[in-house]
Amino acid sequence: MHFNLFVVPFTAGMLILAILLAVRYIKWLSDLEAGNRNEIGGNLFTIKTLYAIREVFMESLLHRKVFKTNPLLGYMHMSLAFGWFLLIVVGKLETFFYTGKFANKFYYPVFFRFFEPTPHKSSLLLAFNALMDFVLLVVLSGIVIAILRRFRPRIAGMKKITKHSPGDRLALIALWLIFPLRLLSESATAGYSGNGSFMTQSVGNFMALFLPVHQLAIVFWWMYSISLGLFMVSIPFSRYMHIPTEILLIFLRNWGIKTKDHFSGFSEIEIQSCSRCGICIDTCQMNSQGKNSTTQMVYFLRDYRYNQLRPDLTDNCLLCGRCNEACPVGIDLTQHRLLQRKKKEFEIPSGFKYLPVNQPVEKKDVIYFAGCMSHLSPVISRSMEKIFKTAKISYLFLDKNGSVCCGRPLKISGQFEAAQKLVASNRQQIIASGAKILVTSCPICYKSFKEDYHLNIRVLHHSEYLLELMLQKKLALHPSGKKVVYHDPCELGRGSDIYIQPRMLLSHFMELVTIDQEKENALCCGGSLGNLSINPEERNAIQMATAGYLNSVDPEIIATSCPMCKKSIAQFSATPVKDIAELVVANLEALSESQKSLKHHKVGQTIEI
Amino acid sequence: MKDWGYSILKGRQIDFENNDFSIAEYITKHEPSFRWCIGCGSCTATCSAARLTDFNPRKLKLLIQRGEIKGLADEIAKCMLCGKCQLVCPRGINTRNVIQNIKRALNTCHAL
Amino acid sequence: MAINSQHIVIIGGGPAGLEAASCLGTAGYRVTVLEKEKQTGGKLLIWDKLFPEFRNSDKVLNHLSNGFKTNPPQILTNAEVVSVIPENGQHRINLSDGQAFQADTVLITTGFKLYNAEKKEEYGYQIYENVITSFDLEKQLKTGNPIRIEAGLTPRRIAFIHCVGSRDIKSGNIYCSRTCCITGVKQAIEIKRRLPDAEVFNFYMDLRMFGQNFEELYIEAQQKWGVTFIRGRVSEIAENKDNSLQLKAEDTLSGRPIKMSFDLVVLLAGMVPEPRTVEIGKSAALEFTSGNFLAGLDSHISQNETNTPGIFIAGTCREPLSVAETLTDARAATVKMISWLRENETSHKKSLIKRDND
Amino acid sequence: METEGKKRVWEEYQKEIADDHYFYVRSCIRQTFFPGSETTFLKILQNDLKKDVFEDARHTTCTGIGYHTDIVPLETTMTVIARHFALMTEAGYVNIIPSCVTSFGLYTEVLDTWRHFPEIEAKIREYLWKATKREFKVPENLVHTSDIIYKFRNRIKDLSKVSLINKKTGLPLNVVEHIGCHYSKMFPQSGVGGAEFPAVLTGMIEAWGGTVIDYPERRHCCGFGFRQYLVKANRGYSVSNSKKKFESMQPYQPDFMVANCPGCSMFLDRWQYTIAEMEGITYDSNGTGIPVLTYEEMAGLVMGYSPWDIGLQMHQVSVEPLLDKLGIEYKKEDKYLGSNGQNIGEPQKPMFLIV
Repeated sequence: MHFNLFVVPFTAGMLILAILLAVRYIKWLSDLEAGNRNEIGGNLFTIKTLYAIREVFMESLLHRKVFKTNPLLGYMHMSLAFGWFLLIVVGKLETFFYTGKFANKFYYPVFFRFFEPTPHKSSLLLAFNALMDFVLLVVLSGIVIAILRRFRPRIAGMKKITKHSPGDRLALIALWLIFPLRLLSESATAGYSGNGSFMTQSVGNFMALFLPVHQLAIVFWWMYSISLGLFMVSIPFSRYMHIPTEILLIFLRNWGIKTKDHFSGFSEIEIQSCSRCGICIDTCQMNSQGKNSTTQMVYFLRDYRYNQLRPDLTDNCLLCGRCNEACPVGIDLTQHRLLQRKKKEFEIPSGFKYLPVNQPVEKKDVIYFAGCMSHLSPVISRSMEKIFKTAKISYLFLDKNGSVCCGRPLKISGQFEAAQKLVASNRQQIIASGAKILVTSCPICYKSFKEDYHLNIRVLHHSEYLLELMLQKKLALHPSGKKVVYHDPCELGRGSDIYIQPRMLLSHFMELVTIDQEKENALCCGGSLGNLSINPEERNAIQMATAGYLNSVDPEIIATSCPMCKKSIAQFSATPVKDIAELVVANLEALSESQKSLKHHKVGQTIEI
Repeated sequence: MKDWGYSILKGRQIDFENNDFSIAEYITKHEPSFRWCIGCGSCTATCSAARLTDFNPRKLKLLIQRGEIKGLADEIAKCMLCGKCQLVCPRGINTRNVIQNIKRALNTCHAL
Repeated sequence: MAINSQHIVIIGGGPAGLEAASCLGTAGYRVTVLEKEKQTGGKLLIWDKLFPEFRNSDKVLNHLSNGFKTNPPQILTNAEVVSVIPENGQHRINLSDGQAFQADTVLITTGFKLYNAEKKEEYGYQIYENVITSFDLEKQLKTGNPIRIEAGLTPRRIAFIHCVGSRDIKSGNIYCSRTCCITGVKQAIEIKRRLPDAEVFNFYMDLRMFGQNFEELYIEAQQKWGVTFIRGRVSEIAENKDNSLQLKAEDTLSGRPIKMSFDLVVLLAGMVPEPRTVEIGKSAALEFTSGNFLAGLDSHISQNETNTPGIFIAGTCREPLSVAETLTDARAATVKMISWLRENETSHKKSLIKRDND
Repeated sequence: METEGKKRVWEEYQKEIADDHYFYVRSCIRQTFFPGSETTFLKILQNDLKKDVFEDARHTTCTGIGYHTDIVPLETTMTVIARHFALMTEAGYVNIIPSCVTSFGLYTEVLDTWRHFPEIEAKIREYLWKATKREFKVPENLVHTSDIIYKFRNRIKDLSKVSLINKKTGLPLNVVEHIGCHYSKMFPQSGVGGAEFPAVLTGMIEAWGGTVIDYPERRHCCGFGFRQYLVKANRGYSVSNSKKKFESMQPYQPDFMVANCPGCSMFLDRWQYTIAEMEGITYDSNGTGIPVLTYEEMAGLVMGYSPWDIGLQMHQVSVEPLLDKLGIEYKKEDKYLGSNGQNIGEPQKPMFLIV
């Protein structure tokens, strides 16, 4: 009993899926870095696991992040994921209460209404019946949105929507068919047996008016089962692999695992967790401003999954990190782009024999490293020198006569070994100086010093350092009332989480105005060294758009704290673009000017910078 | 072999007909801006590596285009990829990608 | 119909001459144009397309011939001027066939002559079949036939050599002919348009892209058409066994001598003064520039006047100019001429009145 | 190649060549390298063309080698040359014909200097007087001996017994002509045909039935260049220059080379041996190298002189293949017989170059 041939496709599908998943999970977990496994062991029976469960519920089922991006889009995902989840859970409960025992054939709940055509008497079961109908209705509503959205993305607030591979399309269609078919089969059955509830029964009765529902039912059940089976089998070969994988990802991530400088089993899991929702397409400035909608992470990960990754797809990315912030699955996308750039062919570490070794360095507590780019905007280092002087700080200008590159530009173009040579050279100098504080004006250097140099001294970007000096009353800054907007450099903001310090500093002596896309969502200036193959037109488009955006709040001054950003924005900005250090110096000088002619000033008069 | 006390020299002349342009072609294909150079030399002037060693990106690019690629790998390895050249180039050449593609080319066209 | 009795003779029916003629005609003067060839239009007749926008030279020729709606000038072709002699406040213009004209004022627009590239023996013009000048190429382009070398084959690699007979003390011309650089770029692009698979190389000393959209065209040549520019003056050309040409130059930017073979070499020959211009100038006791062009009175404020009152100069007979510049120069000259004629007329009248009073 | 254009160039560079009464000045080095050449020249002019050629045993080097290697100051050189002029004047001659291109170049240079700076000429006259109590008139006509042969090329053709044609095929021989740098590169007006397309050897070759090869490196120096050759460490430069020329002419399969400069003919001949021994290369098809003649030797062969009388046995690259092509009879065993009929001994055989 409780068997009909049509259950075979579904059952087979489930089995195949189960096997394939098992195989993959084992492979990935065995590819984890040694350290990772210990971490898992250490964290398995901690609160972190509960956090993970909560996150799975919130993200994988409710899709909280997607809701944030767009409520309708969120509802769509939720209705499908959570709805389906409920169908399974509630369906299982239903059979439990019906049969009184928990163990049943696993396909039994799925085709429950086929196997149990006689209408329920108990109010509990009737309630379940109604609940199941309701959930199905919710899911179907999600499907409707999904289908509409496919043809009119803006419905779900998306400008561009992912272009899918044929495999994905097949899976998608299977998925779309499942629930309508479920509706039809259950309705047909209800049509002759009356075991349906408010939706299925009414649809069933309607069908019965002009259709031989008794004969049709079995056909629909077959199609339902086939579409289920088809979908199950397609999962491992389509983007829907993200459903099982993401759950695994969430656990591992909560246990403290991330993708570092090596590609590991975890990286593989991350990549497989991409649902290709396409949210990263809109957030990417290469698309929104550079008019290039082929290079986004969703395509990068897709091509990677099908091993057809082209160099330009790896190279043509600003590494600005905006997609990281937007990704609902929370994949460290830029890190993956970076790891794919890592290629032996580029590594010629032998080239740096000329670098200074063990040169005597003056002993100082504070050293300043301007960075290559700052040398092309000398106003920044000049300002810093003045500030050191004013604050009476004895320091060493380590790269006064030009820098040895910090190594990050090499690293972000995939040359980790070569980069290490530069790191070693600079590191030796820094340590030799015996400094306790290293100040740099370049966010690129800053990130590199922080992450790759393993210095046990304080590393500060000048925006942090200037704030400190001010708070220590070593710099007397006076309100000028000028309206300023601050541009977050990628490497400093999203790259190193320095959002507050520059703002605190600026707001102390200027009128800092906010702008929609700032901090985590700040735009990239377009100058990024991260993108290797961007062409001049695309670059200019991004620079122009960002400059335009910052001007849109019509500030008197655009402030930033990166020589590269300064250059890129200034190119296309009507408003003067100043480094934070310049503004400090201007303020100090205005002050000293005013002190010279103090008697002419009334008390409380603000000083113009 | 008897010692002549002198030997036949290979000239310094660029023998265009018998030179190897595979690298140049590869780069031009993958980074067309490689062609746009007018040899102004601002890249070399600003180059972080050129400050410390005998390295001349302008000349390097030129020799590649003339098919003179002997010792290219050793030369290109001196680049720190810091990107200053890209900021100063008046013709908007994507210099860092040129360097990157020189390295790719060295691998795909040659094992130099 | 002339409303003014004063007579102006223009020597030379090229772009400058015709443009001036139409301006003066419109201003109501009686103008005679003396053209030594059997047809007016000068070098424009040879030229196919004009830089920088590849406009067809006929367009300019039409403009010039359409300038004569009102009060057309008298145009004499096959009229070879030998001398211009100042004669009691007027000028006597003598032709080789014995004819003579009286004019109140004369405008010399005798143009330039192409530098004889044979003089640069090391380039073997007229010795190696496949060494030609920019003029020869332009003529070939004008026919519209596909570009072929002597053997009837399609050239695979073509070289342009800049500054042939310009900026070269050995050829006696230290001045810059100005228009060859952009001509080289223009013709290089035209070759790439017709033979996309051909390689084109330009050997230059400096590229002087002085005019509007010239630099843009140079960039286009590099970026869109893939023309290669090598900085270095070609020292010598020799012929290979297969009649291709071996060039030697220094690739100055790499500091290395370079040797290359080409199927076709185009010499961008410079501008030199017409020998006849020199004769005429001497006959009228005019002054000359160091390059033996006719010298203006002042290099800034009066380039079209000469040291002989009543004789004016315009166009490439006074310095190398592009077509556009030539036309502008011609128009400028006419303004100076008209004001000169007015003054003389009045001073002439004054003297008459004065005599009456005596 | 459009010879019309070439002719136009040649017409621009016609020089006046006196047609009799020559004061002959020998070359220092040729008498040891190719001693037959100058004798042959004198024989042809005096016996065959019945010209008056006078030479003075007291004449010395022109110091060219010393001068060009910077060990003899210009004044000394000028004074020595002034002395040659004095010998000429004393002998009652006005036409001077140096057999050496270096001397010819130097004489030309000196006369040109004096033309521009008469005060120097005056000073030199003073030096010469102080040193030797001699006085001189500047020559009325200074030409190189190859100019003389060029002038009489058609007379020689009339008297010739052999023409530069391959007896077997009946086709003209392919001849590479090489002009000494100092012949016309310094003073193009002083060379027949100028510097770019000198006609002096071309004229002879074409007059005597051969065809001239115009190969890309035609203009290139043979590599002698005094400093380059005389300093052993520098000889690499010298041989590399010759090599460049050989590589460039090889595709044209020349039957022989002819040069009008002592150094050139010497080096084009000897370096073929050196290159063969160093790199195992020759530039002909059968490993014997490309024969090199001086223009006098070429004239001698055309006039039907015995190859051994005009000193062809002194060549490093054996001339026999050429003689066979020309169909000239010769006795192998006579090759190394001296004028006294005794065998003067054979040179050692090279390792690679076939002789």
